[in-house]
Amino acid sequence: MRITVKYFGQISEITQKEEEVLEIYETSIAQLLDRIYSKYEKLKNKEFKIAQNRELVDMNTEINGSEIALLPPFAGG
Amino acid sequence: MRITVKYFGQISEITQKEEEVLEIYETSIAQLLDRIYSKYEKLKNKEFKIAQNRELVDMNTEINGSEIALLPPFAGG
Amino acid sequence: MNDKKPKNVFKSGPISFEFIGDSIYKHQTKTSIGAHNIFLGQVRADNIDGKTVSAIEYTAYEDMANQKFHEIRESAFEKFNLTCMHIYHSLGTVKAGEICLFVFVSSPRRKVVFEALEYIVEAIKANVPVFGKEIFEDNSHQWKVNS
Amino acid sequence: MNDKKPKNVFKSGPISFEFIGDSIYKHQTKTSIGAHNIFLGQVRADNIDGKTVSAIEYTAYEDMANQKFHEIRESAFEKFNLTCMHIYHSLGTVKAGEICLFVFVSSPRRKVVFEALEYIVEAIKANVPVFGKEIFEDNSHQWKVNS
Repeated sequence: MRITVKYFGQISEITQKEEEVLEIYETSIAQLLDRIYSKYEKLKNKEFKIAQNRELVDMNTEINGSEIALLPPFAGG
Repeated sequence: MRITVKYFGQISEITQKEEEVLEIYETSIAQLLDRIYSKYEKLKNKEFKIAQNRELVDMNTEINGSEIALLPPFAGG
Repeated sequence: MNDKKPKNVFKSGPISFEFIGDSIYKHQTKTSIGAHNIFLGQVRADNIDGKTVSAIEYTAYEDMANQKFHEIRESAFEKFNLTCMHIYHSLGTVKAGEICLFVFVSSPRRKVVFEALEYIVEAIKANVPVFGKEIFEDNSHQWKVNS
Repeated sequence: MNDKKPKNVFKSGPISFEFIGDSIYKHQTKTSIGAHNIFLGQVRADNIDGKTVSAIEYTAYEDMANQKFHEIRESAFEKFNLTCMHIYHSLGTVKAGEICLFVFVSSPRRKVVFEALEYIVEAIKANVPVFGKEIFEDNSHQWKVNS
């Protein structure tokens, strides 16, 4: 399955990119995160939430969307 | 003692004046009010508060100020 | 900001949107401020027994009112960590749709401005001797009472 | 007022005082309104470890953010008897002293606008994916976190 992973704010400072397309076999968010951590080790020290198709999800959520986003703490307003 | 009595809003519609100077012998607000009621009978049906020298007072207050005001319900804002 | 003498809060006629915009602009130099909260009272074209309010004519016991505004101001500065506070109220005729009350508070933090603004507006409504004559389209009138 | 599709809440750069004044002016035709309440977020020149914030650079997950703004809007209209609601947020650079958030609610009655405005501002702070890079005068930076 092909998904787009989006990185924002201080997360994108570490990944050095705002998004990338990944071909994945992982079925849960937790599994996908393991893969992302192995690519960008420094992310392990960062706080972020995860959205799937623009809705916040937790680690056990199954991947069924095409867009996963890593969202650092919000700072609106 | 000489005092100025001020009338506002719907009170001044009844008294037909915004203020008047009265020579008084009354010593309490209640006594003064009796005199004012006898002059302007329609005031008996009206709701108002009383201020002496710009501070709200009650009926039993002694008159020691030079300015008494009859204040109908507030409508600021 | 926190001066000790009552100042004149009243403005003749409606409070213009240019005046409000300008007040906001003037706070750009105050860079410790993080949050502004503004209350605007607008004259409603209320329909009462089939007649529509076209304007309110405001009068006040001005000396006492300015003193009360001053007390509200002092007590709000004591209660809340405010950087600035401004209050303006109309006297005279304000048409339906126009602004008659402008209260503006500013603070480093947002929680403070919400509390402070509501406190100030409620205190104005309850304690300041301002009177409003609601003028209907047929030129009859009734006296407004705050609820 | 209560349209059903998310609209774009973002504006490039600071929100100008002319824009705010103009928004107020436009409500003069809505004569059922008795009370407006406006929240403005202003960028603070915070001093952090001896360095002063000169600007915040805002970015957002725009699609999700506009959807969240839309949900906040819908839920506020459901909870409160509001006549109008407007929300604008900056993207890009906003200097210290400039406005980055403008929330504007209007209702026939004042109690409603106080509750509604605080609800909306808190929901924005908590739920909308907007990110802020605080730029110091020496061009170093840190990432802002809402408290």
